[in-house]
Amino acid sequence: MTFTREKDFGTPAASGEAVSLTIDGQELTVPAGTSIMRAAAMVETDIPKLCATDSLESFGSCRLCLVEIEGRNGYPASCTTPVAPGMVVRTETDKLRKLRRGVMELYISDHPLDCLTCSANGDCELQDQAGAVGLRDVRFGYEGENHLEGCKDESNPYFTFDPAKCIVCSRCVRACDETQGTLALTVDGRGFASKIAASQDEDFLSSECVSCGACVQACPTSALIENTVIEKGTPDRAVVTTCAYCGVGCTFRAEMRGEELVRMVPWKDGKANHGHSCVKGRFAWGYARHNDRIVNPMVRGSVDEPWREVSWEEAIGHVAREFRRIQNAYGTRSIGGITSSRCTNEETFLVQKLVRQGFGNNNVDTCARVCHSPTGYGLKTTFGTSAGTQDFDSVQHADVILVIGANPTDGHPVFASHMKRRLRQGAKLIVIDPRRIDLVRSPHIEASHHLPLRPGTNVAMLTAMAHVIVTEGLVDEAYVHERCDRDAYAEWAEFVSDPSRSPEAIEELTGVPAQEVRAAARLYATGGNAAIYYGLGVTEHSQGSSTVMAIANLAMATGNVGKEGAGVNPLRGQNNVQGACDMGSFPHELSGYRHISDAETRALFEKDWGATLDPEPGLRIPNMLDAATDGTFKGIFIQGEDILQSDPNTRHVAAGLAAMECVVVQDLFLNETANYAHVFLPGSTFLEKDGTFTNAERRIQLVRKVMEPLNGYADWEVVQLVANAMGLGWGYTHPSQIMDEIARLTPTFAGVNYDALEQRGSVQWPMNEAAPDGTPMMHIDHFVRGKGMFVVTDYVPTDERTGPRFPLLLTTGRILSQYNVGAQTRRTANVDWHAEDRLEIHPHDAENRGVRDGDWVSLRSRAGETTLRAKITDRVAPGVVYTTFHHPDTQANVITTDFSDWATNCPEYKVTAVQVTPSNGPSDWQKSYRELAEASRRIETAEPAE
Amino acid sequence: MTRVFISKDMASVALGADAVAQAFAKAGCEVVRTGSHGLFAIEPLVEVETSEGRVAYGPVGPDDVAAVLDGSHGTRIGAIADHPFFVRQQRFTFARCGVTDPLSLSDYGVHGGWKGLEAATALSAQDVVDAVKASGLRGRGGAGFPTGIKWQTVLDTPADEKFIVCNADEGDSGTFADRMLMEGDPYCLIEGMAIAGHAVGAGRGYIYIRSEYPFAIEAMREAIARSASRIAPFTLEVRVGAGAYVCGEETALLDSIEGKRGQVRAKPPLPAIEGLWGKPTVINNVLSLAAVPFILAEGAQSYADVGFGRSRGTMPIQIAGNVRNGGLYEVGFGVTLGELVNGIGGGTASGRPVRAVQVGGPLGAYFPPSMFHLPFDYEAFAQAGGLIGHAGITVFDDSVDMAHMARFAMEFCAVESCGKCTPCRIGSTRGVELIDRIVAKAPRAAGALETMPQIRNASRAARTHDEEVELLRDLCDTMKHGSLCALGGFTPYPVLSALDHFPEDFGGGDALREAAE
Amino acid sequence: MMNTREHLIYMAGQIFRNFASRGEEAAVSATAEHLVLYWDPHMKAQALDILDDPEIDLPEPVRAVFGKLRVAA
Amino acid sequence: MTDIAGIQTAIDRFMQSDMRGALLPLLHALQEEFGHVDPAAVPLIADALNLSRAEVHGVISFYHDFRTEPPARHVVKLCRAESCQSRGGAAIEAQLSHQLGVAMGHSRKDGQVALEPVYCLGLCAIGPNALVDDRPVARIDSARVVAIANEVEA
Repeated sequence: MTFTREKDFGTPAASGEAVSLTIDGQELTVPAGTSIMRAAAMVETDIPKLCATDSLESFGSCRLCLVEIEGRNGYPASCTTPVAPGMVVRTETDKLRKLRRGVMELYISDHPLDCLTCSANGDCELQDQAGAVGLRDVRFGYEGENHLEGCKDESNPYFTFDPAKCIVCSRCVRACDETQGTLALTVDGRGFASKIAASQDEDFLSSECVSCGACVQACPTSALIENTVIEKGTPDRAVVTTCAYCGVGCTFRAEMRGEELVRMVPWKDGKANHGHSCVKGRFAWGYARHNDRIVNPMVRGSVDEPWREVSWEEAIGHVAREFRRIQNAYGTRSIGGITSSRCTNEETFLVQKLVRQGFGNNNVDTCARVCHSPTGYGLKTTFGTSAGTQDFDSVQHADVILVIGANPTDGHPVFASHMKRRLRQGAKLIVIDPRRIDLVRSPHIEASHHLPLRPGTNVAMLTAMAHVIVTEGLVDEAYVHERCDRDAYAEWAEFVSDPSRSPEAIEELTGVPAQEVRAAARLYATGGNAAIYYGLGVTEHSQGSSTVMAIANLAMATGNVGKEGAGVNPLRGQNNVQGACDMGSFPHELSGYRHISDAETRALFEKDWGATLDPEPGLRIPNMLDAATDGTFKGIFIQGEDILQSDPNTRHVAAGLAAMECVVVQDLFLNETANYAHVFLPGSTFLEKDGTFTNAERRIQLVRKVMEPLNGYADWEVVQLVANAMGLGWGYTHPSQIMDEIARLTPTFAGVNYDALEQRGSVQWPMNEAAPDGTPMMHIDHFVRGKGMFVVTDYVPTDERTGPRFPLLLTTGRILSQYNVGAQTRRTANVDWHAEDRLEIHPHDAENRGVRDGDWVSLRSRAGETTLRAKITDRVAPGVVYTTFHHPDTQANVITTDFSDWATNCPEYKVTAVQVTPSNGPSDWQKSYRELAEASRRIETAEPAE
Repeated sequence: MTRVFISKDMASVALGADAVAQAFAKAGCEVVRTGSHGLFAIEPLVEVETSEGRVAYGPVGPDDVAAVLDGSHGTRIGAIADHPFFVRQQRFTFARCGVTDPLSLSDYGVHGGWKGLEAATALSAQDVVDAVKASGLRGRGGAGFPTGIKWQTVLDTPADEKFIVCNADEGDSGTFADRMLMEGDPYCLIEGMAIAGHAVGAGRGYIYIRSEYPFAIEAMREAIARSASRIAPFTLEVRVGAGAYVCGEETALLDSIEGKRGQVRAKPPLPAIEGLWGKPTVINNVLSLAAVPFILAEGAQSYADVGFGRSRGTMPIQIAGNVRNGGLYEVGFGVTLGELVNGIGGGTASGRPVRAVQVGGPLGAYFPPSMFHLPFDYEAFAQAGGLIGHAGITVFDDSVDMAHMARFAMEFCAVESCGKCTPCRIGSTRGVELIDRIVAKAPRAAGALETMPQIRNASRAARTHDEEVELLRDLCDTMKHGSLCALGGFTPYPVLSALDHFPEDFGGGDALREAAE
Repeated sequence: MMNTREHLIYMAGQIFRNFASRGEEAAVSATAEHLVLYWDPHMKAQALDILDDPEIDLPEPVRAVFGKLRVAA
Repeated sequence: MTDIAGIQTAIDRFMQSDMRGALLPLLHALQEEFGHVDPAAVPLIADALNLSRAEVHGVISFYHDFRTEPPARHVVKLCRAESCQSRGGAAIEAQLSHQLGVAMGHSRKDGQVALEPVYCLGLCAIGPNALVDDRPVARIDSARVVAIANEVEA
């Protein structure tokens, strides 16, 4: 692919009825509401412009796009003038050329004349337009008042603002307002003195800017430009690919200069992101070439030895021999594998295939176990499909948005921006979260109701809302009657109607005033299209599956499934967590969520794979670790996961890993889990391979290789090497063949193939004969399972209880600039925003303990103890503390317990009884762990020292 | 106890009316503070109530109490209506101004107040809009757009809420009619807005007053408070500007009320369809809204009967600047410029010959006396390369330097530009620099840049005077046709009219050549 | 920290509690069904071992669930 | 030192009125009470009205009325617009600037007086005009310049 800029139509698309007009003698028909500028661009007439770009509403400030319209006075701006029937427009006349040159002459009279040395040379709209309007001379000269002495702002690690290059078109300001919704930029002053300013005319880093990059993207000159472009030069080719961070699944153009990545630019045609991005996907890709990358396979006899670099042949042979040895010694079911939600669908599919076909058991699990496994269980039980019901765009039709246990502005920032746009348009918002997340109140956004419930009481809260809806007659009876299982509904309605489940009855339990709960329930039930968005604050509880089902119950009862602007929408944590689940990564089911006990499904695979499959479910991750400590589980292949840091009760994980005889870790870096590994297989980044990711809206998108893998192999190739060393005889030469196999074996993927993805950009499963174009929205006329199934969700409190020793409740979450265990983001300048995890504690609780802001505190639970620094804030309620878990030093999971979701064993990260006390520094465990980690990461150099 | 009437108009106060009022009060008189009749040469004006009616004296100082009270004061005018300045006026809008206590609801009622609103509420919304259409009333803010048509659009646009906004951001130099009306007859404006609310289905109105008008702000606030029950359920609120001339542009004004930077919005959408907070909004000037009670009370025809061509009704013309009889003169359209300046205005205050008259504020053209035959009419002024604007005329005597005034027009545009569009934002500053070069007879020499070998397109020669003037005309053309709103778009009017009618002030070719040698 | 057997007993009990509102008998069946669907063979075998171990004081519902599991096996 | 608590109190008091589009009125109220809008007030204003700090800053910096530093003890606002110019305004400006010892658009170093431009007070037939500490003064001539200067020295 060569480097071409994306076409810019100048103003956003419109969707009115057809209007015919004439532009420069050419007749055309466009939707009403289309600007003259866009209409002209559609017939390849590019009217000069600077302040207009099709990602932003028209503004009309640059005055380059003036046109003449028959029968109208003056020279209207084509960007702000909509087409009208029969309109006759001229875009090129002598008068217009003169006016445009006059405007451009003014621009250039206040602009540095250093095009040749400017980092945007050749990629600058001002430069292009000066040429387009035929500017030859600036008669005003360059001695007048100007802005050429403005100081560069280099505070942001990723981009530079050079006011001297700024033409004050406000595209950056508007991008921050309209696209991102942070409103961190403004124009300072007015008239000639107007200048772009961040917050109160401060540097970008200390301003409200969240570094999403929208302003940089919008800037037509090099006033706002990526530092990498300054350093490396403008790109010469571009490859469209999919982001490897969160479950939003943004599409980017990886813009390259030779083999070097220059920048990641959000792609306008990306169906999930529509040209928007966040600080992670846009900028935090430097880890891909970080010095910490391990590029050679390594082996060691035991974990107290240093690593020894070996050839791929030796490493792969070692793995195959060890696994077979263990199986011979301890039985077929003594080994297993963990697939990665960060790897492609194809890679994930191959890992579970390796386990099922090669290991001969079903001991495969995935990190969805620790995040969204309850979503799979809950939505499958109620609706019939383990996935969200809508596409992201659906939010633009929502009238009421209920966010529970999710923090989209940090966890799913690009979707949050779309949601915030809808909220600014007037949709109502309900937030159910123990913590006052940004959505509760941030500029121009304010939740109608924030229910700051006590962690662990989701089910009681949702059931109380159901109580209100049922007892106040707010149920959509017709919908329920037609679409849902009536007996189940009747049983459920009776259950929730019991006075013991009223908001008043649970007020003391949840800590939320009953009237607020009632008001929120009424709003949800009667406010129009109501959509629920939820995250790990729902699933990571001992009642995670119940909560998911309680959510589904609410949506069904109010008729909010199967239409635009409604639905039940899990916000997936990792880029391919949906895909990993779809691909059969769970120990009890094959791809497409078909239980392993189903003989017909097994037969399909057995025939295709030429192997007999174990009909019994395999072990889940926590059970693998249990079995390891019991001595029955001895070997594991872990691709792209860091279970030691990400899974609960670190000591238990460590003990399990330590008890195994062959731990194989495939990763980019020597992660924490690798401290217990015997074989390390270097992994490849998403930039180094082809494949697909599936985002939270079931959207399958292509990941395209933009550079050669540093280690020589894509991850799927490494899995194939292992498989073949174990005698499986795989012969894939391209991931598309793996997708063909997935499609062949998975009815919901039957129509998916790389050609279709290339053509359409992306598709949403199910895609098959019944849904040849894929399925943006599910359950439209009927539920996948037939009738919607109401499920009684009794509130069963967690056994994790506060008491005198552990009086506070710890809940955990993520922050915008960091991602999961931080393996990637910690290796980028994103640490400038978040260099350490901190414990958020309410001023009242802090004062009681003599803790001041920034103090080291000890955080102790029944499982363990760690230390970190405190941040005093009333974002958390009294009695609740909160931390992120992005840094291994924090060891937040030393604290978390063994308690987990009753149905899926998803760990109860969100509720841990703790005590907080002042402390002087890291705990003993942290110290000894650090020593162990350092020792474990020794690599024997090839040339021994003299 | 003798009743005397003394204006508390800001102009009267600036001329010492407060001290005069105090003196009369001290002398035991009952002092009624009114608005101003509008002739400042006779302010502070005192009217003494007598059995023959009010007898006016002016100007009067605090030491003149006794002489006024015994009728011996030398500035005795008699009945104010008989004064030559007032005798030919047609006071439709300003009928009460100077006569009544502005805040007295009973005064307002006695003098015909609320008749328009009563008439309007007895009619359907459409009938009210029709009446306004039939009156021929055109927006008095400057653009002269038919008010009834604007109202019709708002009436026809369905919405859950609509607004009436009064543009009282009267920033043009040489204009003060809005201020005088708000200070002198605030209920008239309130009544007009209430009628507008009824006519289009709006429940709330805002009056946006510039902060430079503290008296008007206070008067309107008090009047709104006192008349709240009279206009209910319609409600009104005063919003105060903050030193931004551009907020007189209607869309900038709306943004300012919304609490934003007062930047001009691109149109469409029209405010009548998407105005304040995106809702259909009538936005009219003070004088437009204040004309409405008369139209409803007396009938559209009695308003339409007065006027000239397509300009119907009366126009409160403000005669200002270097003029003997400066003040407010309400009369039907059609009076000539010369009559206003020399006849009514009485020529310059300085006694020197009139050299130029600027009509329509800082964005209006300068006219030489040779064009005094122009009738006061929207179309006639437009044809002559000017505009009536808010009907302020500023008189200059022969000491004026018209190149300086052209420069000032650019400077004012630079000071007040909102900065959104390029022609206004950069053009005004370049205009100042350019006129400076022209009047300094120092045309631009080729700079360091043009003389660099790699710069091959630019002229290396110094520019001639004619080239600089041509550039100024080009700049004016760019600003006029390229600007987003009237600020940048009309600034060329004073500049070009000065250049056209007074070229000698910009330095002739001969003088320039000499300077260059 | 629980050992594996304690953990299995705990898990079975927890699942039962979440089905308990259906009534004892239905809850036992649902729990047993759940174990059949989601527990690996070794876990199931351990459950049966637990059932047979007189040393273990098994909560009544869990005993019923494991008993059902034996029938299913 | 900035009186953050005082500003917050003033904001809280203002917020009781529940006004739509309240930013300008709030800024006016704060300037009325404190003489200026301290930059330290911006986060409080932004929080009260649920705006970004950038928005508030943008608005403050747009409108010439709003000052971010305490004003001089006396402020003379002299009209510079055309009507006053036609009546000798430029000469009066020069005289006033000389008498007050401060350039147009500036505060005197001792903080006693500031001379600020204003563009029209609507007293256009009786110029040159000024607002001396918000009191209108018309027909300013040399004698009035001296009187104004004396007044603001007090």
